Amino acid sequence: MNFHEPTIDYAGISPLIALTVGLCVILLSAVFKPFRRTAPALTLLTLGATAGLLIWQWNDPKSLITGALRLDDLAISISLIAILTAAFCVLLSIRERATEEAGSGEYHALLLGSVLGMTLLAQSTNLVTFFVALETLSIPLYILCATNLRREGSLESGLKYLIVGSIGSATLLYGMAFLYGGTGSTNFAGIADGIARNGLDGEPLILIGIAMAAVGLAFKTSIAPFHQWTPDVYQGAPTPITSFMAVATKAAAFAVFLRFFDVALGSQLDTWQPALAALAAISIVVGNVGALGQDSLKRLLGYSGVAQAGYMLGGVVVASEQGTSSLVFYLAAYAFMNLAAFAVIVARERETVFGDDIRAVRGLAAERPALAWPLTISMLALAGLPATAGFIGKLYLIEALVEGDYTWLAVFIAIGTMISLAYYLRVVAAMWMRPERETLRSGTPAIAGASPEADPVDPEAGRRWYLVGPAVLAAAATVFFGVIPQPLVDFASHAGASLFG
Amino acid sequence: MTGTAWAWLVLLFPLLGSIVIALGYRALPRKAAGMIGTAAIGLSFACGIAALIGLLGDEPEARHHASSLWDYASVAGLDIKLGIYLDQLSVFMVLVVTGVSTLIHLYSYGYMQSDQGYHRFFSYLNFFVFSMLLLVLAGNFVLLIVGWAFVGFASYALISFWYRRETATRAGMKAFVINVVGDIGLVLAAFLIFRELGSFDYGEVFEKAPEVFTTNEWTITAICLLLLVGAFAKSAQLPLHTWLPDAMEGPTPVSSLIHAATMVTAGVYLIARTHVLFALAPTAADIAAFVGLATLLVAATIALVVTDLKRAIAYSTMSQIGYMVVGVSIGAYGAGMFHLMTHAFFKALLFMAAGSIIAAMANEQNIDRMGGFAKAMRFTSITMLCGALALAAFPLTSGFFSKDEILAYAGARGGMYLVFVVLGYFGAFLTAIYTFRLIFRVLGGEPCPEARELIETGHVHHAEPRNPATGEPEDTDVGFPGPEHHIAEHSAPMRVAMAVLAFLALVGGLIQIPGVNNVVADFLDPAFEGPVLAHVHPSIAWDWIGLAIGGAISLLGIWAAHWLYVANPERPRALERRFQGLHDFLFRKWYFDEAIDFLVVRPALAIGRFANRVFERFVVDGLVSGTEGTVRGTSGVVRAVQNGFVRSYALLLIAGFAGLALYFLLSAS
Amino acid sequence: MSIEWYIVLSSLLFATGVLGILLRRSPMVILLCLELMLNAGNLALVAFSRMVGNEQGQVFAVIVMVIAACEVVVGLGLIVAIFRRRLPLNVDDLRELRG
Amino acid sequence: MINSLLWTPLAFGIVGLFLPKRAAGWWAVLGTVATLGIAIAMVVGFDSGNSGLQYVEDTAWIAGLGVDYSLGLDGLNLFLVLLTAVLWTGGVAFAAFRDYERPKTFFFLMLVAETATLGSFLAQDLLLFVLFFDFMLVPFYFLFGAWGHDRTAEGGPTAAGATLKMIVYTLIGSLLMLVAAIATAIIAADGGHVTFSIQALQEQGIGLGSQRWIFWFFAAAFLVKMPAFLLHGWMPDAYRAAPLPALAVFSGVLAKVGAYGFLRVVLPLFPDATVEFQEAILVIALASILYGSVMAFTQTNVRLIAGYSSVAQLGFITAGIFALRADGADGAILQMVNHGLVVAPIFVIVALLVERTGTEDIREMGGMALRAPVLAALFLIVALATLAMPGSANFVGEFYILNGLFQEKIVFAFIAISGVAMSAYYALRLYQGTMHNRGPEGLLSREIGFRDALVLAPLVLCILALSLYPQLILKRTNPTVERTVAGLTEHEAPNSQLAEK
Repeated sequence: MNFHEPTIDYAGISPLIALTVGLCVILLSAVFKPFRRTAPALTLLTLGATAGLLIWQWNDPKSLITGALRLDDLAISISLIAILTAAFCVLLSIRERATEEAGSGEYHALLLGSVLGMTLLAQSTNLVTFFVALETLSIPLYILCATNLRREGSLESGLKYLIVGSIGSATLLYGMAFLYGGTGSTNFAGIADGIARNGLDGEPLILIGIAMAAVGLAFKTSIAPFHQWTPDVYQGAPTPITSFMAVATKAAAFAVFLRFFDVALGSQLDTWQPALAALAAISIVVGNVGALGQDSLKRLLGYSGVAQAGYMLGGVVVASEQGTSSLVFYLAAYAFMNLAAFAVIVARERETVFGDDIRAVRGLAAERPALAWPLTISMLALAGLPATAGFIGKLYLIEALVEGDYTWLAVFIAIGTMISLAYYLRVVAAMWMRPERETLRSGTPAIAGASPEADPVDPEAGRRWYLVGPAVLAAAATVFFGVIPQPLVDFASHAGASLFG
Repeated sequence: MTGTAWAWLVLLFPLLGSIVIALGYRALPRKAAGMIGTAAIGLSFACGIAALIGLLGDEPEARHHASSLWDYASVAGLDIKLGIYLDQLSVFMVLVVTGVSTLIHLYSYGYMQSDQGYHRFFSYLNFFVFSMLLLVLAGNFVLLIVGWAFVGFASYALISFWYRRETATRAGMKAFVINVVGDIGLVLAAFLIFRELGSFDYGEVFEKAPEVFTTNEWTITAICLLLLVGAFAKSAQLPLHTWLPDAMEGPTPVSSLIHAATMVTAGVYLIARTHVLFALAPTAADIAAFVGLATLLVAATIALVVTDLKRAIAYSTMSQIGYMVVGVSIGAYGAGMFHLMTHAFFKALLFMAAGSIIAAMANEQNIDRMGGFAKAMRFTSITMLCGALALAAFPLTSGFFSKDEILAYAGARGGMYLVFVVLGYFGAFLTAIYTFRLIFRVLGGEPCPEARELIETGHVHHAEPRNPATGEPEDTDVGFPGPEHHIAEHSAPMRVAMAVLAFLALVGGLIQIPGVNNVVADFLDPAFEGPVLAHVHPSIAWDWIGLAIGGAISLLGIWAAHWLYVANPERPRALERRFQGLHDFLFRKWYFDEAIDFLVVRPALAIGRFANRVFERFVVDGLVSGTEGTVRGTSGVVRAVQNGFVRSYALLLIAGFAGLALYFLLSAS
Repeated sequence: MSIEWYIVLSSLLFATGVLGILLRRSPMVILLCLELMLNAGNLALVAFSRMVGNEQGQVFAVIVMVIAACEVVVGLGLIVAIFRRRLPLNVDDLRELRG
Repeated sequence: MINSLLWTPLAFGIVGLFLPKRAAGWWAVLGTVATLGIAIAMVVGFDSGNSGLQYVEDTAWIAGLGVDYSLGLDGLNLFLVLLTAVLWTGGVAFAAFRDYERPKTFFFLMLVAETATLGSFLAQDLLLFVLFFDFMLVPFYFLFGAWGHDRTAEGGPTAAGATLKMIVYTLIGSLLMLVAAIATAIIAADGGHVTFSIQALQEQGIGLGSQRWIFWFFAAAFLVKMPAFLLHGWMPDAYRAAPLPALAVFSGVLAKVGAYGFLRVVLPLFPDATVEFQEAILVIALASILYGSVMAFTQTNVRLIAGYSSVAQLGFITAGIFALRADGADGAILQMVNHGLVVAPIFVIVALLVERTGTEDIREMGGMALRAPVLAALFLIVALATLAMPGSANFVGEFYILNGLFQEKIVFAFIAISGVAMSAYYALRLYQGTMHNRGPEGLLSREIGFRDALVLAPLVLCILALSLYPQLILKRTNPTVERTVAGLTEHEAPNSQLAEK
């Protein structure tokens, strides 16, 4: 009898292997006392290695595991964003309460697991891998959210995330089932030509499937009205995890969003395009108005994340190379802006009693310029003001939208941005200006800090390199890519080309 | 040097004077400032003469030259140069202005000695003269407007010279704003001219106009009417005259220079200058003439009753300008300008005298409190009398010849213009009465305390300076004669100035005696070639008949004044009581101020208040707060839905899915 | 028996799961209902795989079971943690985060 | 050279951050003076006959998006650039004589603002223009908000609140403009290579249908910035909040950018729409003139008198531009410079008055001239220029504007000119109310100090010089203006007057 060994492109799956190996090593190291402290270093090492391997694959697209995965520039760029975020998260987690409580090794292992899920998700071109990846991404996050065991909010957020998240994935799964049933294939390409072959346009089965899939993805990217977990979880989770979730999850989910809708369901464009556009508009409005007057910075960023997701969805809606590139660019920019903000929030959480309440950044400009500038820049960037990557990102998106005849959505983005100024600048004002007349609601104590479960205050946190460093770095990047965006544009356009070129 | 070169110098000296005095307000001693100021004007007068000689050098027809320094603003088809236009008319004005100004500067040199704002005063005064000269020499309408506005500003600055006086500053503001209205008239006229003729340049405009316009075409009429708005505002003709009486808040030399001799006659000059256009729009010219007539009568009647010495003279100025306007509007250019000149002499003189008396009264201006200065201040009284006689057109004085010539011209045109003759003479009668009312009240009668003090001690009465209008004590920091006032009796410069003017007022008319000599008219007439309103010239006989009548009327008027104010002094009071209503009507100046206040000022302020209190708050801010409100509202909704119940989140998720699926199915089928 | 029946059954399962989540307050029950929803998916997958005649669906179903197991484990872990913190085991009382 | 002009202020600003506190002010002055020097050099080297761009700088910036870094000077922006340099020198110098908290940041922001403003004048790439146009606001947001005055005592808003209102208000327009700009480029490209170069766009041109809405998006941005009637809601609060040196340059220059935008962008790119909406804009302009004037003479706060007077002035400028005749536009540009030159000194003077009286209420001032004759004299000149006294360059400007309007739309001219009379009233009211009459008891005025005179006198000299020779500007402006307007006259019946000449 003869055995046909499958042809395995080890180079292609090397990033996944690296991550898995690293994950296991760290888990093991956690067992042996002497190695406990090394977890962060090992994590960074793993991430670095993975990034290296990914960049090595840059610009030669290949499909792996009989077409279940596709490692192209889109996948790579998204994975890189996720890895970058994870690296920041590791730095921010140093001396983080949650890390101690969950056990450093487990904490970082879970983090890597989530990253693994993301890299997988970014590559998946098959319903199975898609679903598996999605869960690999989510489940560790459910846990990580709850790692700050002593804090009720943390647990609550974990459970909420778990419940609502599972509903989301169940819905997604059910939709997938329908699509599979309709087209007889779990492969995106297969689905595409299945629809074409059997002339299934407007077939209820397919439509329901699309709807359910859309819901699942919209949930992960926190698009309204599937966004409600976002503010709560962001606020409840340990801040480093929030920063990771806020960026990486979105990035990965959007990657598959692109693949699934623009490739698999490309033929159904007319059906889903207006619907997604509507969703985008809704989240722009909901996110922006929801963020108004929030006193918890994390919650504020949560809502702003909803709005930003709305902007980014535009890139999916137009289903064009331009759209994809703009979306990737925006994700990258979004990563930098958010990380800067979260780094500062972490620092202030640890050095003031206000936790993540806006009062924590009062008069920051005078007290800690090194923190005030990053936060200011990130707020201005999120508000899309010029000379920041945020502006270029919006520009890119709007250009894509107008080219795709979705000018009205572009106008929506503009209007949303106007509303968003009100809360972004409120933060800036708190840092730079005399307090506003409308006194901040002091009724509910800030979740993180002022509650009895308060973490011990570390008055020097605002000077720690592992907090200030990331903040300054991210802010610098935000400005740099706002002034010299060309490199990032090329990076993004590769991704776009790989999907449509 | 050519005439134009001299003309530029004419402009240069006053400007230099003004700047030098202004910059050296700390360095220069008072006397120096005064001298520089006076000298500058004197020099410019000399240059004026030189320009005249230069002009006389060439043929009467060729006596007009344009000259320009640089492009002021000439692009996009608007060709505006910094240019002057020198001809008989402008040189005549130059001479009158600089001549009288020199004397008034001389007078002020003495009169203002003890005023704190001495430098400021002379700087302003020189600037005024510069502006006035710019006005008369301007070579295009734009520069005319510039000069026009500059004199307006100078007048504002000098009216509110004592700027701690509420009344003074308010009067200044009033004068300025009304004059701006005039400027706007001119500007619009200029636009219309440009639209039709494509140029602002005098030469070009006057050349093209006859070809482009047909007589009484609406455009040319409109142009002339707009010009008249400017002219009336500046020359205090109805209904834009209300600023002139208030302008008396300024120091007396100012009243004498700006609000009697020179600036207020700018309107007359303007009409004469643009006679070509008016010739094409006789309707407009007639309107101007009638307004002039109305003004001269109204002003004269008011002058009969006002008790403020300076205001009385001011109203007489209005009425005299009325005569000039009538003159230039019916085509009696020579006569009009001649009256302008003589009036400059005697009216300046009257104000000087008045100033001297007011100083003696320690700033008191009410004639009811005056009297008997004939004995107290002989020199002043004599000169004042000369001025009064000229004003009342006493036979053989300057006013006598100049005024009657206008009326004679009107008579010669006949037809409806006879109205002007009749009413003009009636006006002359009133003039005589009110003039001598002042003379008898102020000079004659029992000496008032101040006068007596002057007679007995030889010292001028001194009191805390008070605002004659409100009676509030003045702030002597910004001026007002200190302990030592200045009156003609004591100050040589003032005497000289007044003496010269008195002489001119008496004999100035002799240069233009019908049938004998005709200097002014002969010199000016070539400037009024081209289209003119009427080619009539009163015969010598008619002239003399007119003069006879005029003389008689003036004598009659003086007699009447004597009968009223000297023979039986109670009569005026009796009359006032008898015709209470009429007297009030006149005393309140025909209620012009009230009318304007009611028609313009109040509405404007009301609108402002409305805009401020209602519109701004509810509409403009409403726009903001409205949008803000809606946004905050939605925010509330969103955050209410975010109620923390995980199960309701699930519900929304499912609902969202249902909606989406429904949409898909519907859109597919 | 045609495919419709399977679909109907699976959708009934799915609906049951949804309703259970919406109506019940105990995290335990909610986890069970989640399982129901996932199994609805599984049933559909298997059924369809029979219909279309390839086994991809069945493979998928198997994998889903694994994942479902993971989810439950995590869920239970969280519940234990909450229990250890002496917090009420009632999702409606976990609403510190809201607004 | 044009690059050095643009970046010098920023460079100085950045360096200034690393200097000792005391040096900051003087360093900033040095920076502005250097900029002024370059600007003057460029004006001297400017070829007045040439209607095209000079000192052109054009390199690709974001190739992927078709955005170029292209700058240039021509008749439209030459003197506005010079104005910017002049006013900033004055404003910064004035500030350098006073001490502000956190001086380094203050002056840094001032210089950033200068670069931004210069950028918006120099930009020849539509998107670059939009970018700078939006970016201008950022430094002013901080300047007004952090160094401004709270008006809570008077029942007004806090500095932070007022500036937030301002920035939201003005960005409404700007963001819509961003969309519009992108739309313009894409529609013009018509599937081809997208470029934002204004000249290229002008050649390509776009259809009337799209011109219509794009026109209004741009108009909105520009009218808010000016501000024009009904869109001026942000002005009163912002003007009362702003620190005076910043306000001087803000009101002196930024308002002009709006008007300039019409000339630079709207007229060339949307000629048909411009001609179509001429009356509409003229109506707005007239409303601004009348409303601004009326408000100006009812206000009692000296800042607001100046503020509303600028509303009226910009009404005139807009009217001049939309006369769509060379003379109108020439006048408009001249008037922009003039107004900048008068309004900045007014705010400087207001600052001096406030220092002396301690109030901003005109009713509580008065009689200053007595002890401060020089200050009074300078103020008098400025006031006369403000009311466009014939003989001042402002008069020439208004004369050209109104003449253009008169020849084009006679009725509008008649209405507009009534604003002149009102301006006479409020300007004199401002002067008299502060300088003349008797101030309240115990109000002691002081002569202007030598150092302040050093700031004020040169500005006044500029006013005088320009009054003697306005041709200086007109001559260099006209060729470009002629060309700009010529672009329009093709689209409408050639004007009889122009034909005649």
